[in-house]
Amino acid sequence: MITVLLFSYLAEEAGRDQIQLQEGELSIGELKEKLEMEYNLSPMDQVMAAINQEYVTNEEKIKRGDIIALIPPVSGG
Amino acid sequence: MITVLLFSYLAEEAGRDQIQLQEGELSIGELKEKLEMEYNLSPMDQVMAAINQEYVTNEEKIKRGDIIALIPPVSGG
Amino acid sequence: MNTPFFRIAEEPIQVEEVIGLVRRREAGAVTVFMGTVREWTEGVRTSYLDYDAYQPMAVKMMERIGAEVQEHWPHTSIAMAHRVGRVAISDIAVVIAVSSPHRKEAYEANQYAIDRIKEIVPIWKEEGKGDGA
Amino acid sequence: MNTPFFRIAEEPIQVEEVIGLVRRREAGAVTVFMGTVREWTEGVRTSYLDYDAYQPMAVKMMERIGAEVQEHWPHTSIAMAHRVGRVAISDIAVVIAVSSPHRKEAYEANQYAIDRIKEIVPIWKEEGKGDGA
Repeated sequence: MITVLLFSYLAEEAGRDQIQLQEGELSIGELKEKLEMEYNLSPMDQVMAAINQEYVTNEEKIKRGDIIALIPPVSGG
Repeated sequence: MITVLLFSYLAEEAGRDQIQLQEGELSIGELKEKLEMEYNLSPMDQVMAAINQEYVTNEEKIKRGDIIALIPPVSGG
Repeated sequence: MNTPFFRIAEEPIQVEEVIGLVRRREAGAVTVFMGTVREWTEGVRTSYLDYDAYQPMAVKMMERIGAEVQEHWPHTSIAMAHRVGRVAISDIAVVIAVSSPHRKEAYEANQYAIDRIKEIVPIWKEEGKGDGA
Repeated sequence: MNTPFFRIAEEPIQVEEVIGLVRRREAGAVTVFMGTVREWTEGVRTSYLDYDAYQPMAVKMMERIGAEVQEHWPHTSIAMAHRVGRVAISDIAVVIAVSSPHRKEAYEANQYAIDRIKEIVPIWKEEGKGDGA
């Protein structure tokens, strides 16, 4: 199982801030596409991703137990 | 009469922080030379001067009643 | 997960406290940046901002920025705090304090830190459209 | 001769007070510079510094720097205070606070102000060679 955390407008669009998924062997890019479709989310070209609190690229493979964060452009400061 | 204010090492060298002079019609450059000699002060090439709290050049003429400040390189901040 | 030096704050940030963390006898210069909530931006009025963070990662990224600063400017010391929750006009969203033997490094490191915060620290603001009540 | 915004201080400077002078609803950024007395400079130990000023002119020159800042960065607000008298290690000799809608100007104006203070404000420091008592 993997956990996906959603923030900012992604959480609003999905209507939830956390999603659990059974499948593994997905890349970050594949995960984004899957969620865009299933939850009708805005295109995630500008959305960064982190696995276990480290930024990763779209090519990174997700492993079982990973916590994925989908991070829209940040606007702190 | 003019008043000359001395600061920092100039005051130490002169042994006083204020000098009254009777003569007028001096330029700042002439005043510096005069005081260097009379009080045996270090050469004042790096010393700035102000008349009535405004910086002036060595060419500036001093008028009666002026307050002159001889300002060694500043070191505030 | 918070450390005193890299902190997500649920309550108003005390600037003096953040400054106090970097004061030391070797320092001749301290620079402080405070990001405050601005009322007007290009003719649009803000009532307040709500800041949300992915907190553990936000702290981790602030620590990373601290490490980057240490690497580029080895003689500096840095602390930062970022608010989450509702922040009113004029109130402080972020504070960065840097101390250094000399002032040039203190300015540079401070400016670098806020630029990096705006790039990599997972915090989002949402405009308050109401009256802030 | 002192004004709240451009001040020679005989007593310890309260940073929060100087910052308070420039806080306003239009500001999104506040930068603060604090010059503190450093214990070691190139291997030489300082016990304290004595600052002396030509006070009325020092205030006048600080006001001039404020006017220069207003001219170069019209949307900023600035305040500064400089200590005179004996200042101990780590204590504050000078504080400059600048607020601005955006951070770039706040950094630039602040750095400009301290550079100019070190050029034109008639203040001199003398190294304390004793034990500061």
